[in-house]
Amino acid sequence: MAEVLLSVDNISKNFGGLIAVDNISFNIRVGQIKAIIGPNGSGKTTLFNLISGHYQPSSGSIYFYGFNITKWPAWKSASVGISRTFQNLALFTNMSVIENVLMGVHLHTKAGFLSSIFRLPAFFKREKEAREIAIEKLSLLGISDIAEKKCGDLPFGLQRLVEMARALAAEPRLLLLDEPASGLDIHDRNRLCEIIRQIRDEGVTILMVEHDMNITMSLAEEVIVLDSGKKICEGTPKEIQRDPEVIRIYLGEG
Amino acid sequence: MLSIQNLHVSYGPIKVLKGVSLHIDQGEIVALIGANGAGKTTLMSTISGLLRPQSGEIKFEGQDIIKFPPDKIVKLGISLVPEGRQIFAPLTVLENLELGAYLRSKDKKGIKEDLDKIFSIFPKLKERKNQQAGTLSGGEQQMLAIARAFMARPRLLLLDEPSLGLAPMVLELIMDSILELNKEGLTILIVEQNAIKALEISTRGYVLETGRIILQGSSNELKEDPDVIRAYLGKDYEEITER
Amino acid sequence: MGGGLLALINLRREKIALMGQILQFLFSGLTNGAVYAVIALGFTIIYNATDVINFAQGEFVMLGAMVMYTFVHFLSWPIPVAFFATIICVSVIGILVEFFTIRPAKNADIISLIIITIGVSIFLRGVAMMIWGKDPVAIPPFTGSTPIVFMGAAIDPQIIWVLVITLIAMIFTQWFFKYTIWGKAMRACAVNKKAAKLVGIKVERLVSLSFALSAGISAAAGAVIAPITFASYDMGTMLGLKGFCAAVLGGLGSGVGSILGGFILGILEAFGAGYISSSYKDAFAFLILLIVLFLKPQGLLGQGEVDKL
Amino acid sequence: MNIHFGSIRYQYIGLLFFVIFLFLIGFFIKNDYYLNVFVLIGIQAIAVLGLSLLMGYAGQVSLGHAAFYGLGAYASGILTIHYGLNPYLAMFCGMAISALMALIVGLPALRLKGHYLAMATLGFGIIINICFKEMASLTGGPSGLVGIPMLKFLNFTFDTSISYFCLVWSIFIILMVLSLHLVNSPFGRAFRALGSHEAAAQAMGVNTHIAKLIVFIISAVYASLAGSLYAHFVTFISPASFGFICSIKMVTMVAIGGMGTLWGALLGTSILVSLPEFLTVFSDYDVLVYGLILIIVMIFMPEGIVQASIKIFRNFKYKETNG
Repeated sequence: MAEVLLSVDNISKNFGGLIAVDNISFNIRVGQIKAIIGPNGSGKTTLFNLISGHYQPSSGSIYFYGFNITKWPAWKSASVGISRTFQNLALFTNMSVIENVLMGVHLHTKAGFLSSIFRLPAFFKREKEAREIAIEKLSLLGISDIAEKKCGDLPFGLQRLVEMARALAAEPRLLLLDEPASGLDIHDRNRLCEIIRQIRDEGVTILMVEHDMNITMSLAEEVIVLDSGKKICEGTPKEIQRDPEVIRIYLGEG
Repeated sequence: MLSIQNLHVSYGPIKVLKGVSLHIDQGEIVALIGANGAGKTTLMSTISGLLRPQSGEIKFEGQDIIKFPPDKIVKLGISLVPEGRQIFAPLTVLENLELGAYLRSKDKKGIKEDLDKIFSIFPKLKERKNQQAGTLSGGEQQMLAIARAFMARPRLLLLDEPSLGLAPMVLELIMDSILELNKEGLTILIVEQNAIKALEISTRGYVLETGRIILQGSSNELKEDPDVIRAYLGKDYEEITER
Repeated sequence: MGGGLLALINLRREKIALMGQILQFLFSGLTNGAVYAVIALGFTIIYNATDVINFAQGEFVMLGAMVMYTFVHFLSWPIPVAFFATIICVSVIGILVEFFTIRPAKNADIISLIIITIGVSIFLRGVAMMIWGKDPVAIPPFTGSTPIVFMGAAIDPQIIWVLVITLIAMIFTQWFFKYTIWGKAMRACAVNKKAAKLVGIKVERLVSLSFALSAGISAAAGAVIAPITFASYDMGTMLGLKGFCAAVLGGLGSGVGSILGGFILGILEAFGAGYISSSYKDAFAFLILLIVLFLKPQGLLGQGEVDKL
Repeated sequence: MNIHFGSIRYQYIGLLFFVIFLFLIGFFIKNDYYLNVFVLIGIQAIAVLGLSLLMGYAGQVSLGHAAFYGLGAYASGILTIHYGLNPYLAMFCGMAISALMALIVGLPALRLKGHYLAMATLGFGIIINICFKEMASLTGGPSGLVGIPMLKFLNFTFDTSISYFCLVWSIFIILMVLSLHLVNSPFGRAFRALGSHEAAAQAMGVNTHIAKLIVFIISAVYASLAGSLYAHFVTFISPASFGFICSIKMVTMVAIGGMGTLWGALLGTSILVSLPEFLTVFSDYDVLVYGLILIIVMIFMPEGIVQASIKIFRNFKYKETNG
């Protein structure tokens, strides 16, 4: 069995009095695609925000490659290879597509401040490299033709892909996808599945939240089911489809 | 009662609805199902006057309401229970209900009657009428949202995702109360991701996908439709994964 | 033995003097604090209805003082009549300001809106300078100027008026927001504009009303403080900033918070000026604010918000 | 790739035209009064350039930037008058002090958001201004500091309007080039990203707190430099020039010109500094008209004059090609 990449240990998060995530534990192994499902408001996105460091858990710990990253801010988690997309899209709308993706490359371009403002040769070299990486990621998603468009002007589906390219440009080891298929039509959804598989094959571990059962069940090797902040089941898609609790709460009977 | 013809709505450059047509008759419960991002909430917001469509027409009892502001639409008798409930959390339950009747706040007697009616349908709200609405449980907040819309004395009630974040037991309760309101003569359009529940209580249904109605029919027909089953009812995954 | 008694009497005198001094500072702090509190309340009302920080709030206070001066001095109206007429006048100005500057800028972002209100404040100050000139004017106190001696402190009767009118303004706003449908609707708007529209509230009309209310109570503050401080076209700037300071100190958006913020600010400022240094009086107010914000970024009673992702 | 480097090439071309424009002004305007207005525009534009980086790019409001402007001016004034320091050294001390002050204030303040940040910076600005007024033994109190020496280079004194004009605008051009480079670099992208969506910027590995702090310090240093230049130009400074109103004016210059474009900072400054000169025809009504102009510009061009003109130009072109 592959090495454990991320280990979530008994984390909880409450906002005021509301418990959004309640004592959840699970592991993700290297190279896996894992999905989290559950009704709206069951704490999926909060869980994502805890892992990516945008929220700090009220209790519990998170380990990445065995390192305790529980208290790390988001930028630090990003710097060790945890990259993410956002449910409601969080593109830099005033920037062009390529600039957005370049922000993803940001982590790996050790740009010097002085070489940047004085435009030393090192700056041009780094910019060129960064652009090559960015273009490569855009091509991977088949959207290199819109590189110079302004992000805010793109249709929703394309914005999703740009956001994914941006996350990929950070060369993540763990990619968190928050509802990657929402807003995409059937055609785009099929492509999305291919892309996600391709990313996994390149060695990126993926944790995703997805409502489209079709996608979830066909992509994920393991599924976690949440309800009101609690983990109610974890297993292969087949296992969870047979789980009586899951059927009762989520899938519905009959 | 309500008829929508060829409705187009965009957010900036992004087209969300691309020619939606549907109609609702007096006394019906109509379900609108579809995945996240299909445009269901946009449709609801457009009917209730929060959004302006690019083109198309919306007629309520023969009257063109497309240019009406939200308050006028409420006055005509269409009330929306928005997605995510959107109750006034720091206000008390009673204040929320009073604001539901904002447009007829002079009609003290009528409000009193409606409050009694609401409290008989949702006794929980009576118990908590002086509590801050934000302290209610998810299910109670959903009841409050429905009750608040009811206080405007609508004839057409639009429900956007009433199942959102509710436990199954509570959902059952909410659905029962929706049926009860329908029996009192209220016409209802319900938008749901939880297609099973929506098709269970409704008479007819539409399937919305990426801004277009791709399917319509009686709820019973839709429940049997293979595409609907595959995409929305969450059954027979095994078949799909093994294919 | 006689010497001992004398020492005792002296000690007592000193004590009374000290008591008197403390009371003097306290009253001066309460007076300023009351005015800050009312201005902060004005800020809060508009902020809740529109998310705009109205930098022209201080000018409403100034207009209150100046219009009052006009009614009392030029038209010789009796003080109660002049006082209410002032409130109505400035409320109408508030509505006009909203109608001509805030409403047309519907799609502007917060910075643009702030600059618009700054423009309004410059404009109103300019108008006031044209009408009333640059020199400070005096308004007679409401009920004579014989100081009331209270436990060794001499209190200007106008101070009592300031406190009474502040109290009335607070009770009025509390009543308005708690018990009238308009007030409830305004609170609903502050919580969730979309839901407010959905129950049929005409949000624009309520925004107008919020400007009227806010301008009205600020004008009351201006009219009642003017006999103590004199009135001039530029008196609004510092008062407005202090009011803003109090509103943020208490936690933006919280009515009770702004009243609390106002009084805390006024009293600490008075004691700071009295015991440390009067020339740094204005600096104290802002220093207190910085310390509070750095320790509690949402103000004293403000609600912490979670970033939605 | 061409387009990207091309876009900064356009900026260089713009800059070139601007330099030519400055040469023309230097050559043809012989009236010292008008030249002085241009000098003041240049000085103010340096400060506003920094604020534009902070507000227009990183999205952080500062309503207390006059404090840094004043710190520069007073550092220059006090160190040269009371301690006989070399003006250039004094200027650098001023920038160092401002940077340090920005660090101390920014560290807690930049954790605040929106109106709270605005209020904290506003408070800071007012406190510093009161210090200028009250620390009379150093600053000369409300009546100010007189007799600040003019700048000298070897044996040449910058005592004529035209010489100071050249000095100030050369500094501006250098800073403009550096700033353009900055905003078109990974750092500039990071600033813009954080201004656009803070959480997403963090997810891209940007330490947003440090990034905000860096821009805040840069903008403080710009303002301080401008303040020093101002002090050595007018040779007399008083607290009134560095008060709340001055901070507000700087913010207004950024917004009127247009957020998110450095040219906007230049344009906004030019308009608002020269406006009072044009408004003298209104004599006593000038303040009033000034207020009205602010309101009208912000209502009709909330995105600033630069963006609005681009939009109008595009529409015009569009009509031309279609009609």
